[in-house]
Amino acid sequence: MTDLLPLAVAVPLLAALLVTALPRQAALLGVLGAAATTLAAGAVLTAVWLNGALTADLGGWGVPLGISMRANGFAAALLAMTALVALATSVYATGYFADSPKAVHFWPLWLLLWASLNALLLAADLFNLFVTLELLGLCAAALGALTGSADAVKANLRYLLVGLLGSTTYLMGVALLYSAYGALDIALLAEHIAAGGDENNAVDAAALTLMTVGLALKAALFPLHFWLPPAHANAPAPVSAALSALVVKGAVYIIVILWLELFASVATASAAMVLGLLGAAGVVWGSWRALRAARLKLMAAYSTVAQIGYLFMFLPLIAATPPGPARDNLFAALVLMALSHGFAKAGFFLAAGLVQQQAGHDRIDDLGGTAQQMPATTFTIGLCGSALIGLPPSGSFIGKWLMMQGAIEAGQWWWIVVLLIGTLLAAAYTFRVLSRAFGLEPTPLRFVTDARSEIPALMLALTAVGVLGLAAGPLWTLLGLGAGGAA
Amino acid sequence: MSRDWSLLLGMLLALLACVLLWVLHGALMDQPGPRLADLAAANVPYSGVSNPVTSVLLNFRAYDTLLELAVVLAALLGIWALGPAVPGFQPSGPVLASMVSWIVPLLILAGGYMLWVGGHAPGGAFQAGALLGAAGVILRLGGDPRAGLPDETMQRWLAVAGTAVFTLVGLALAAAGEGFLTYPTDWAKWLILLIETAATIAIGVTLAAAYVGGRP
Amino acid sequence: MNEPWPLSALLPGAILFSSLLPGVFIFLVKEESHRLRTILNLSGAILKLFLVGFLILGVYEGQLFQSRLTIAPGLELVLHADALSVLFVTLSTVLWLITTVYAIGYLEHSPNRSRFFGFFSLCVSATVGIALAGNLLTFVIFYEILTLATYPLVAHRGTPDATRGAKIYLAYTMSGGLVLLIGAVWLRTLTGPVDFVEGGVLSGMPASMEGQLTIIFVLLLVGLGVKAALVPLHGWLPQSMVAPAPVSALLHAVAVVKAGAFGIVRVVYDVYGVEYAASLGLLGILAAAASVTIVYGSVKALFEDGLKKRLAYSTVSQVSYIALGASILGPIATIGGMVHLVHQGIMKITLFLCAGNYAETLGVHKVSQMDGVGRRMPFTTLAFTVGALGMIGIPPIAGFISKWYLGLGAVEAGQSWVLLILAASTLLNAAYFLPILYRAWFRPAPPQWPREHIFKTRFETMGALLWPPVVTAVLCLVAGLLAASPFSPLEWARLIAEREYGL
Amino acid sequence: MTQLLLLFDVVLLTTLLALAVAAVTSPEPRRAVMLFIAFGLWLSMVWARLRAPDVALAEAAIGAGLGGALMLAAARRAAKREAGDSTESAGDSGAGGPPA
Amino acid sequence: MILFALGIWSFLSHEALLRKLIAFNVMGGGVFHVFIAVAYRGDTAPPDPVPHALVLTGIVVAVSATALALALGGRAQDAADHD
Repeated sequence: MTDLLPLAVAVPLLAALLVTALPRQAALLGVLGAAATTLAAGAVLTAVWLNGALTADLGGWGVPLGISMRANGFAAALLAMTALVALATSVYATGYFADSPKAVHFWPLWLLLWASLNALLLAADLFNLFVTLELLGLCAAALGALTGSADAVKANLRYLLVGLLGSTTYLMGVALLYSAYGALDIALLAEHIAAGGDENNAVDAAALTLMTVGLALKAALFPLHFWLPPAHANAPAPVSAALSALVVKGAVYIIVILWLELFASVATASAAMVLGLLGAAGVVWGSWRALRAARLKLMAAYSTVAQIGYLFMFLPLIAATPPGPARDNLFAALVLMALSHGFAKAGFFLAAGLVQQQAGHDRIDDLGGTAQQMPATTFTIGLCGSALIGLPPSGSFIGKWLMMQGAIEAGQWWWIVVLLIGTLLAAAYTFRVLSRAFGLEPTPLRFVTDARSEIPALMLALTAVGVLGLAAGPLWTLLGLGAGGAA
Repeated sequence: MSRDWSLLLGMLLALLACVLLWVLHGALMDQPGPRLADLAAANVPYSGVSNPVTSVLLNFRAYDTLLELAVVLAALLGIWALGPAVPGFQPSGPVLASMVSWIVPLLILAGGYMLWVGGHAPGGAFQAGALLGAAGVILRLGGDPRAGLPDETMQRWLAVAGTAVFTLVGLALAAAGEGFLTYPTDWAKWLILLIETAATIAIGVTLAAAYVGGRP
Repeated sequence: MNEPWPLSALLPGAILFSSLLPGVFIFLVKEESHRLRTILNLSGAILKLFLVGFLILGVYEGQLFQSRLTIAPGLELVLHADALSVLFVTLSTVLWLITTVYAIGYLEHSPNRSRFFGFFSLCVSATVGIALAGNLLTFVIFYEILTLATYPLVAHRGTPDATRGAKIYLAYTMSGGLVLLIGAVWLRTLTGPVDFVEGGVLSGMPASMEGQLTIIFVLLLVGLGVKAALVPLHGWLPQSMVAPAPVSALLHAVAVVKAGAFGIVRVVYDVYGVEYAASLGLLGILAAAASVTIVYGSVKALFEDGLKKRLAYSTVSQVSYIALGASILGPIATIGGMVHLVHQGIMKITLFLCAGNYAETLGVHKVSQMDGVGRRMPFTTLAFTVGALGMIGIPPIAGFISKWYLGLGAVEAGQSWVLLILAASTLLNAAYFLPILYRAWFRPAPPQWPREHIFKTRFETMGALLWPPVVTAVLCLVAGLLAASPFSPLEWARLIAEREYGL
Repeated sequence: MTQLLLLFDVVLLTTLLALAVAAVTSPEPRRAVMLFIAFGLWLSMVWARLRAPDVALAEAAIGAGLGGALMLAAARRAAKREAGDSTESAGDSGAGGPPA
Repeated sequence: MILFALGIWSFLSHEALLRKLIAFNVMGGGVFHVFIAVAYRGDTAPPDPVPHALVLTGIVVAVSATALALALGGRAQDAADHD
């Protein structure tokens, strides 16, 4: 049973090695590897669903000497999201990179990226997290620069450097923790920190600050987001999808773990408030820039800055809510928002990539005819857009509903104002795109359809809007939370 | 960035350094406990190698090392993805050429020694791999545009060899019921040596190829 | 209680899906497949009509229809049919069928029909969802979906005007939706799930919460008032007249404005409870808003030359009768408000369909161009006359019944000032409708119409365009003449009032 | 004896810091890389002194050695490009990157 | 620590890629040095091997990242020249 966890990393890793060694069969082997990885992730999800959290001691040494992996509900949910998004992106990529010499380079890095994401989500060790972060950062930057254009290379070089700065800062925090507690395992450290009381306050605070700042840089928390839009907007579409939907979430995932688990006993509400306010600033600023963006993919990238901001706004609310169903609901809402954004943004980028390939550009103002020629893609953009806005029946609608509920209960009404502004701006930028589909251009008699590329995007959109919005209940079970009830 | 900003930033960061130094000093003074040192030392005899660092790297925390090999591979793949290599330098003069001809075998030999000695004394796969890589670098400086590397297919296979052997050993152990990367004590030494050998070759090839800097 | 009939849990969902599924399939239909699309459209509409027939009978007998779906712990999607839902469901279902027939004719050769009918069906599904919503969450969800589904219909023509109108429409309704959302979430944190229950659920709340409840009421009212076009939130409605005629007909007679008005009724009766709302002094706010809207809308209509714009302002005014009815404490006024929900719907759809006929057949868009249309298009103009007279409140047409009960209820509740409002509005109605009728029947026709289409039929225009308004006009007459017979809108409104007041 | 050792340590650390400052402040690329390599080697000496011979070896071979070699190559390429640019000679003779 | 701060300062205040990378490596050196210092337990007791292993891993990762960054920088230059 516990061998499942390393399997979820080993399978994409081996697949990556195989496509590296056999570049001629890259696409075929890549898709097979993607399917196998999805199966492995599905197995982990099922096991967590049936048995609760899993841990695996690698090497049989046990903590603190060895490394362990673990999968709780949170990790399993993100793992499953990663698998579905990555699978859809893989299928899409076979079409996107068909007849392109880039395919040979795309597949190994792509599978390696996937392996690093799985490793990150399943890691239970702070240093192990550092290695996965570095692997993730390297793969992401390399993939982002795949188009080879000067803009893309420059943006992704900056992304790589920022990521290195962030992860080194994070590592300094890890060093401090190791020097104080002599352990690297998250659960063990959390015990030590809780038991330490006030004794090591300075170390805890310094480590938390260093690690959070380092990760916030990678998570593009305002005002450390400057690198994200050019990097994500200039990458090839499948890569943008993964970068925005998955890679950024990796850093957010670690921050959430740090604040809600590792440093739960020492993280103060006022410190969480700072993060929340930065998140709120990110929501407003990101949405505003998205509205002003001239290009479709740039718009989507700024929207990621905004959507990440929402996730940070949950932290002060959770800190202000006493343990109980209300807090559980907030946590579940946080996960739900992260999942919906993952699906929706991936779908959006994939669709945007099709538009770009069809039109030869992605300037929003000139997309009228293209939007009408590609009804399925336009529909996908609409669905994803409504999930980004937070309209029902998307998962983010429930997330926003629960966030507002939590804000009212905690008496922190200002988050609602932010939510309002963010939602209206999101509606404005989404409909700025959609209104292009209703222009005066002549109705095309034949639509451009490419099922292999359009269906994955549509599936992701439907997951964000339909599945998560109407059947979010199992998520609570998966996260091991009691039914929220009338909170 | 303007000078003033740079100065301000410098002052702020100097402050940060002082704070961190104070924090670290406090942490080191407060708890001069053994941390993991004693635990690790106690388990080294069961790890299959006697060099404690190697036993941490390839046994206790082998998973980290596996991912680390993947990082090296990722860097190489990223470099390959950027296009073909820049052509090499002009063929070197006779002095350099003769130097190359004796220094390269020496480096390879030293690499092999480093690999073997890693089990019980300072050394190991990474250092050995680095020496192999260095041999490649010197070959290229000496005028060989390919830095002594084999053809593309072979390079690809060699580059993935380390990670592949590592992962396969891990999975085989899991399949045998031991658990992922859990070596039986009796076999540990040989399994580690196997992994290290593959890793050394992979690292050497990868580093040399990274130095060449482009798709073969 | 009685054993739940297995169908009882399925019927509300089935009614919803009877338009949703055809809608989804219509998106996939090729532009040229006229016949397939028509079959899908009509079969959905007719199937829905049958299902609603079952529902009417069942609810009349006091059966419980409910479908529940838990979307997250504590958040449930509830479809629930009570007497009030049935009133609105029936209205939308009948008018959907009629408008669909009309739209098939109206859009005969225009582009993007699959897209149009797809969203048209989604729009009706959302309306039915609003009608059947069993709690505030479900209501909010369908309310937002309605916003989404109508946007493409308003923007359908793709002209700069249409794009602009759609943008304004979206800005208003989106902001309104958010305000509604805040109110709904806030209310939920105070009370838990807000199920719609006849008689209200809040009357037991402690006195300390009254301040918050008042603020929430205002939030909900503003949110709903945007769609119900309460002044000063009505700005989108005249702008969205750029939409094709069937859309205007459906939006203004049924879907959007009625969704808002229906929501106000729901909040007053089934959330706050009319007595509790009165005790908090909330009804006064509503009455004031409704009265201002009634008079303002009528005055604006007087000065509009564009036929559809005049009708739009008339809608602004007339829909507020429903809110006015809800704001007066007493069963008779309630009956007046409820029955107007239906009556205004059938009258206004008649008027809009006729306006569409004039535009499509003769190219007439303005009141000033309508000289002599009565002789050119007698059936259409007859239908228009019935609708207009009904709006004014001439017996025996349906509109008279509404106004009669509203006035009676106001007197009964001791709020005679309402009579003044009614009188003023009736005079204004007459002032902006009678000149049109005079022009249409008694002025000579111009030598040439702005843009005339000659259809090769026996009648003045295409059958698909002619019969729908005629049918709805007949409905207006029947609803007025047979108001006392069972299952008439009036009798049904009486049933609702009885249940709401627990009589 | 201890005092001598302490003095040794202080000198070691001071030199290390001086090298680091020199490496990051030096504006001329090749000089900066040279200083960086020196810094890396010096750091490995410090680590050897701290009884970490494995790491010292790795830093010397990988960090300072290969890292330095990579950077030197880059610095040289940059210098060559600059020279090429300044003389306006037939563009970049070396780089043969394909169009994207 | 001082190395770490120096590295950050230099990283942020220099534009040129090469200098940024030197800064990054100096910064990394600072972090690694903290680990090594933590591992050091006097001249008599054997040092803690775990931080040593971590640093080894860190060094390799840092060099890989440096290599990729240099390659990206070179490619950016080439692309800029071609445009």
